[in-house]
Amino acid sequence: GGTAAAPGTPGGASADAKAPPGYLALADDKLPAGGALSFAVHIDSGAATGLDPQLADVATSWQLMSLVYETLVTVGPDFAPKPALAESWETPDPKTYVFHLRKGVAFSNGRAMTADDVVGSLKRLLAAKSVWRGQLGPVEKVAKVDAGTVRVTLAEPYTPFLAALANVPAAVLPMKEIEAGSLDPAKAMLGTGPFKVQDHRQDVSWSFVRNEHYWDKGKPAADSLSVTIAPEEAARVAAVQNGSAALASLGNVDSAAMLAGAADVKVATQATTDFYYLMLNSKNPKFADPRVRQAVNMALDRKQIAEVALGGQGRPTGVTPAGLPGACDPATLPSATGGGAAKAKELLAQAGAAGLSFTLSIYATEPAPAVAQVIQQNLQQAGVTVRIEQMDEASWAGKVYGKVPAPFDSALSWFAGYADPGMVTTWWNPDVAGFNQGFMQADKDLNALIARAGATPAGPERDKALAEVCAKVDTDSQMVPLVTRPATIAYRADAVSPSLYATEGYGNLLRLVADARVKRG
Amino acid sequence: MILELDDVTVSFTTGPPLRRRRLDAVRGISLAVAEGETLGVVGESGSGKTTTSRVALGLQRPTSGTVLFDGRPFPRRRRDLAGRIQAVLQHPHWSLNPRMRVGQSVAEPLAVLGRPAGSLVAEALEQVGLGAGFAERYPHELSGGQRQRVSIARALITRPSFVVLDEAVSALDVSVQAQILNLLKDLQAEFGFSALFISHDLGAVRYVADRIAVMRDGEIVETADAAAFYTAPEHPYSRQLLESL
Amino acid sequence: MRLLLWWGGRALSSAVTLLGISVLIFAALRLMPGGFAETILGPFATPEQKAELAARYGLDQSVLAQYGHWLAAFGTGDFGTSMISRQPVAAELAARLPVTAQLTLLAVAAAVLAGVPLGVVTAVRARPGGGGGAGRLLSGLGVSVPEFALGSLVVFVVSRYGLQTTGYLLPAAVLSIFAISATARTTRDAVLGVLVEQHITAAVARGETPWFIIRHHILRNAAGPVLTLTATITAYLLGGALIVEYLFNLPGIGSYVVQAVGRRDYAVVQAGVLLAAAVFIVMNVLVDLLVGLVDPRLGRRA
Amino acid sequence: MKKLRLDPLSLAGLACLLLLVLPALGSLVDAAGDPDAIVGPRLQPPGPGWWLGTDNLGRSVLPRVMEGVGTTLLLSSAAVLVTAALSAGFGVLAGYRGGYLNELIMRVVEVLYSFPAIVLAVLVAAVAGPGQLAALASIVLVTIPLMTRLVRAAAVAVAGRDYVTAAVISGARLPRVLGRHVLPNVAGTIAVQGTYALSVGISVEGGLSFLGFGVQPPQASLGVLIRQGGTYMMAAPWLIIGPGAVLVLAILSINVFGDGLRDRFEPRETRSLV
Amino acid sequence: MDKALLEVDGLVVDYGRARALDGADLRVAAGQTVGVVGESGSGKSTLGAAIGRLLPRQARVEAGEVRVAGEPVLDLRPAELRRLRRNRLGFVFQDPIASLDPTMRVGRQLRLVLGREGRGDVAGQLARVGLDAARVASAYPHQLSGGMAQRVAIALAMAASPELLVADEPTASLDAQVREKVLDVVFTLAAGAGTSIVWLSHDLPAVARRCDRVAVMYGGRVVESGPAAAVLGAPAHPYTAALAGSAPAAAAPGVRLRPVPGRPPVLTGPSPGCAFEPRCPFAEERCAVERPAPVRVGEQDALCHRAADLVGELEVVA
Ligand SMILES: Nc1ncnc2c1ncn2[C@@H]1O[C@H](COP(=O)(O)OP(=O)(O)OP(=O)(O)O)[C@@H](O)[C@H]1O
Ligand SMILES: Nc1ncnc2c1ncn2[C@@H]1O[C@H](COP(=O)(O)OP(=O)(O)OP(=O)(O)O)[C@@H](O)[C@H]1O
Ligand SMILES: [Mg+2]
Ligand SMILES: [Mg+2]
Repeated sequence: GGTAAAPGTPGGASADAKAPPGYLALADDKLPAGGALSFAVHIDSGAATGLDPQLADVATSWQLMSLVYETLVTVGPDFAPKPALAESWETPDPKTYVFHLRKGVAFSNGRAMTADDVVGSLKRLLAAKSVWRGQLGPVEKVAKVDAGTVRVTLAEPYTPFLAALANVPAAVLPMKEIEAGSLDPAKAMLGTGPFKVQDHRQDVSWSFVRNEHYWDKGKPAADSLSVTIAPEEAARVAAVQNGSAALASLGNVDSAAMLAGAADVKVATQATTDFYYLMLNSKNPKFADPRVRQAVNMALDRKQIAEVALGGQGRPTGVTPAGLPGACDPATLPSATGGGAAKAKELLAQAGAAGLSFTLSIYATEPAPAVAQVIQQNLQQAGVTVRIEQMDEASWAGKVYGKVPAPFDSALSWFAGYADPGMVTTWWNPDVAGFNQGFMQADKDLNALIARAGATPAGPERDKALAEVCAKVDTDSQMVPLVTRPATIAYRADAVSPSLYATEGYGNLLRLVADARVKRG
Repeated sequence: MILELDDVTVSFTTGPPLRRRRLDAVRGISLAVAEGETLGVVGESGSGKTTTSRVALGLQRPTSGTVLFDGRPFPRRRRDLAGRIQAVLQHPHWSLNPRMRVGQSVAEPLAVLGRPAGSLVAEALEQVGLGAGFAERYPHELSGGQRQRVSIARALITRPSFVVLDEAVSALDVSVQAQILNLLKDLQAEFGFSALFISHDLGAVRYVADRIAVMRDGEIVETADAAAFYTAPEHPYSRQLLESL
Repeated sequence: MRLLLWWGGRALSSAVTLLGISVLIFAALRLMPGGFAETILGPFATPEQKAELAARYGLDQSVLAQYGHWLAAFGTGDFGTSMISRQPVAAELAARLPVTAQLTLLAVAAAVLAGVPLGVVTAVRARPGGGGGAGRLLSGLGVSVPEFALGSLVVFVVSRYGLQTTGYLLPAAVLSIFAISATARTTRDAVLGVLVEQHITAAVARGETPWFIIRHHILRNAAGPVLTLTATITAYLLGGALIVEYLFNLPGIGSYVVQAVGRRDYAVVQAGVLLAAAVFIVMNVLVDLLVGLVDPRLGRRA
Repeated sequence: MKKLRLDPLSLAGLACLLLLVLPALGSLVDAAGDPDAIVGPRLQPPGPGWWLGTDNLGRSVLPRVMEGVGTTLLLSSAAVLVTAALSAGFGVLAGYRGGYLNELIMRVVEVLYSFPAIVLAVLVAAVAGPGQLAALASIVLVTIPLMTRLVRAAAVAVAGRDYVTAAVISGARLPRVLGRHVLPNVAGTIAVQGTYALSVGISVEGGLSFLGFGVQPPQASLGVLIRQGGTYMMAAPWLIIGPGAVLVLAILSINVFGDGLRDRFEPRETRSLV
Repeated sequence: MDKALLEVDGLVVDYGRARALDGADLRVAAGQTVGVVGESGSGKSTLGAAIGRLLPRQARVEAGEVRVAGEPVLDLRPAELRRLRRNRLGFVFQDPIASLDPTMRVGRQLRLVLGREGRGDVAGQLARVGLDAARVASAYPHQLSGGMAQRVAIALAMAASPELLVADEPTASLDAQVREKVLDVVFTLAAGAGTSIVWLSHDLPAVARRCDRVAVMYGGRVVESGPAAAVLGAPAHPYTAALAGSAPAAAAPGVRLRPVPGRPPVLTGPSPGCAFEPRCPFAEERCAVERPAPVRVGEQDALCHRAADLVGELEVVA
């Protein structure tokens, strides 16, 4: 059947044919500005830390906060750092970054942004007990040079620095207001971004209006943006179908086929650097022997996982996210070339673990169960029995991250892949990551390799270093990278002309909303 | 004495939750039934006959006064009296389980005792003038009188030592009534059980009762030997009753 | 005086029940796997962050002390603060109640208006060839289509034709299908029980029309179970029509509480559960009262 | 003579039910194929090799539906049996005994009802592991209050009947009185409410599986299949038609059969109103 | 013979496993009061129900006819049947409380019936049956005594001034004094309205006192009918004689009661001969094989082959 073939097509992204490379769609700037946009997304920002962007650690929060907050630099469609609040920067030496601040930038309350805000924000972030603090790297000093210049000094060279700076937690906050106590960033948002918050009902909706003081004149194109939180996929599908939302984030990899007949609805699949990984608890006797872990890794068919569980929208990856410049080629990894199920059986026999059976703990959100079931089928080929244990996210998190040592056999989850291939590798160092100390053995060699890749400047040298990290992670097989995680977006071509990157690193669907044009009539 | 009621009062609270009233269904009554004796209880509707019988059966705890069965208060566990007390209750319409066949209903007292029914059920049905074929019927397939006879068969099947018969023959035609009353007399002669025979029908009471208690408005106004009662009633109400005979 | 006493007794037993429920839910929440910390702060949270959060919401105290504080606050009308939105739970519940209430009202009204007649007809026509079979099939069909299937279908098809799925009519319709069938079936059972009674025969013997007998004699006599069912359905729905709320993206009580369970947002779950319990208890009292009014025999027993 | 005489409609219901369940229990499931095996491309329409099409993982739908019928009916009927047993027990006891016992039981039922099924499912999952037990417990919780209340109300009416009193006088113990006299006379209510509970149970099972507390993958249940099929309604309608039809048929026949049972438990004849 | 208000001719009614009526004949003239007596299970209630076509569903009319004022009750269409019941028939059942709607105050129930008729007031109707109107009207049935409830039921049945009142043991559960009061009410009201009465009863003396005629049923047939005094005083059928002789009230103290020996028949089909034959002291051979036809003896009609022979032989033992 014709419909059935569609979801299998890789990059089924029926994107704009006219979109330039790197883009799924590009807003038509010939359309008049103004008008109201309405989006539907599946989840609200929901951290106990409130709306403070520096403490936010989930992509959904970043996405909403990015409408209000901006960073010094941002990333382009090719992941290259791009000016944002910093008009330009220079790197006199690998350990020093000098940022020249953009002129005419003001917070949405009308107060102009100063170098003090920038310095204060970065210092606040460095002092914060937040995840992103670790991603920023070995920052030693942040200093104001003059009213328009800020200098950051690193203790050692750290290649992902700019990429880390390009994400929402590194946003510039109105430090004057915060210090004066007139703004509690956990409770309200005040930034330099294109929109400001008009109303928010937790888990129900957001409404944004344009920031009249926005520095990039002509943006945002739309006057207002309302975001409905609709946890149920069917509700979001319905919203784009009947036009009550102009754009919606979707979870089903087959959405393109589902919406194939709906008039004026376009479905785009955005590649991301996020990827699924399998945790094999090496503090659990079942997986203490590296050969057992390697065997499991070897028996996995990443192609099939991508094809079947993700409808061909994902792709196999090593620890450096596939799709990022400089990432390693997963096809060359030992697990891929090792000999598959047959070799896995052999290894298991050697390790005295023939007839291995273990439990795979997952949470219920699709496509995790689908991925798990393909893994189960894969491992059956190698004579391994997998029992899938599905639970709610809280129980799952409690089981996986709650205790040291962790009481599970294996578990499935995903990481955001960020914008630099080296960033996510930090999580493979339990001493830095922290959360995986319950189920992962630290490996000094690997840690050294990760550090070296971080410090090596971009280039073939670094690619080689990253490839070594990839291989080492693969043989170690404690947290086993699987496939990248696609994001699906549906929008009404008759209601909106959006801009979308082809690949996204920070899970930010709303990244280019300021460009989106409202179609009317 | 198989049954002794001494100064028994039973009060009910009635009415909806908001307008509760207290009502004495029987007030300070005393009576005794000797072994092998039949005590007839007559009296107008609502005079407390059924309530008295419920006290005698141990179904109703008196508000005050004492009840002795066989010289002892009613045991906590009814089970201990199983098979020794039986009753034919007033309303034939509700006295049989509509989901049980007649045979099962009649056999139940035996089943409670764990005794095999054998041919007893058929015999009991024959005795009350119903063929053994009735055992297969459901209560709704019976006429009013047939239903009442099934209750009687059920009450007598264990050969109890004490039986309460509350309007047991009121739905029967005279001929069947006679048959049943004869049966009672015969069984009494054979097994010597005691009975509390409640009825509106003074004729029937005269036939089976050794002594008679007259109730009115919750009280016993007269107790007398049957012969004496029918020839020379003492209480004016008793005389009034006898006039309508 | 007696009135006061009766209400007093009922209120007291309800209060004790609620207290019991509060203890249970409090304990259950704390026994649930996956603490607030992992859930709310996420995997990357540092121990310091966890400690800080615990201190902020008093979660570092003993469970007993927590319960005491919570109960004391609850007594003053303070239902606590959501750990997610940092908003008072009471305000959020109040904002969501109208949504749930409207849904419930519509669905229950439909259930009664359509279910009772269907049940009466299927009962009165129960004899072979009476046409009750069609009604039985119909009411059977209603309970056999699960809410989530019917809901998905409706949402998808309706929106496919560009029609809005907002408003309460559509979701209430989805909810009511099941409720109608349930009402119809319970009514049928109750009416069949009444039909065998002698006063119905007496009415027939007086030459009353079937419609007259149904209206004046059968409906009142069959009201007990039907009212109980209606009250239970109402209480269920007021406690949140979870699936329909999700499918139609209605911000009602159900999705709020379930989401809170998922995030171990204790104050929200506690308040939500107690609210649902209170509704259920109040409905029960109401039904007992109503049934007593409609059928004085039952009132006497209550 | 213990012949169960039912009307044709109810018999049809029973036959239909047996037709659905028997293959699921027998070895026919195996003949239809491994329900978990990936046998072909994803989302294929019905064809040779996959008579009801393939699902989003390329598994044949037919064996999954057959497995699903078994899982769902087994799970829901087990849950409803538990509910019926508890409701019948509690309801009959509360209705017959009245007084404080009645108060206590009814309050306990209120407490049970007020406890959210989801919380219970998570708790049970924590103790016994996620899966059918958690689903079962939740279904029981959701269905128990209504049934208990209705059974109790029916039992109150029966408790006052003279045949119950007669049994008590005969010395029958509580279990006998309840079992032989009260219970059979409220069986109609239990039959009707039981089939209703079964429908609720299947619905709850689907909902729970959706939230991740029910049947664990890859095991199929009708709830899971329909839930998933629903998201592919347009692209792959066969995913929902098969299990959906089976589910509707199953509950419908259970209901029709339940009504028949109810009428059967009522030996008295209703009179015509004309 | 004067014009009959009720004619039952050869009525045969089967309940699956039993034959309740086996060719019953009954004739009631306008204004007449007829007592129907007979052995328990002889088919009295079935006959009474058949008059209003109120038989339970499993009952099947195999043969025969019921005519009320000339209208064939068993063949009427529903609307006509209802009209007939409303205008011409009234029923009073044995269990008075069960025949009132338990959920409705008495006054309201009466008003429903009267409202339909558009005449009479509730208080008047209640006063007519000798009740304290104010108190009873606001009471629920379960708050009434049996006697009061039965009078309410009578008021309901008589509200429409029916031409024929069928009362099925209306006083069986009442004590002697109340019974007399209730019967007084019924018969006075009927006399006033010119209503005929079919009174199904076990109470032979009361029937003898109050009714114009008596019909005696046995085995699903009316075996004897005629003027009350004649039937009960000088029976023409052996069964009538036996019945009248077994009344306990009539027995002297200490004398054993004389029930009719043997057991009543349970018919499953037509009785081949006389159903009383096995128990009849006067039976001859043909009684077992030949169904008796009505014989006129004195003022009575009797279904007995030997009725003529037995004149003067049957006596009531009193
Ligand atoms: N359970 C009860 N609750 C309240 N009042 C009751 C109850 N049982 C009996 N009564 C009242 O007690 C009084 C005596 O009733 P009882 O049934 O003993 O009379 P009875 O002599 O048997 O009358 P009848 O001849 O009509 O059967 C009546 O006024 C009755 O209404
Ligand atoms: N629903 C029924 N199903 C089967 N048989 C029945 C049914 N109703 C009555 N019978 C039988 O029909 C016969 C006549 O019953 P009916 O009720 O007319 O007797 P009756 O003369 O009124 O007796 P009673 O004086 O005991 O009330 C009886 O033998 C009875 O067993
Ligand atoms: Mg009495
Ligand atoms: Mg009768």
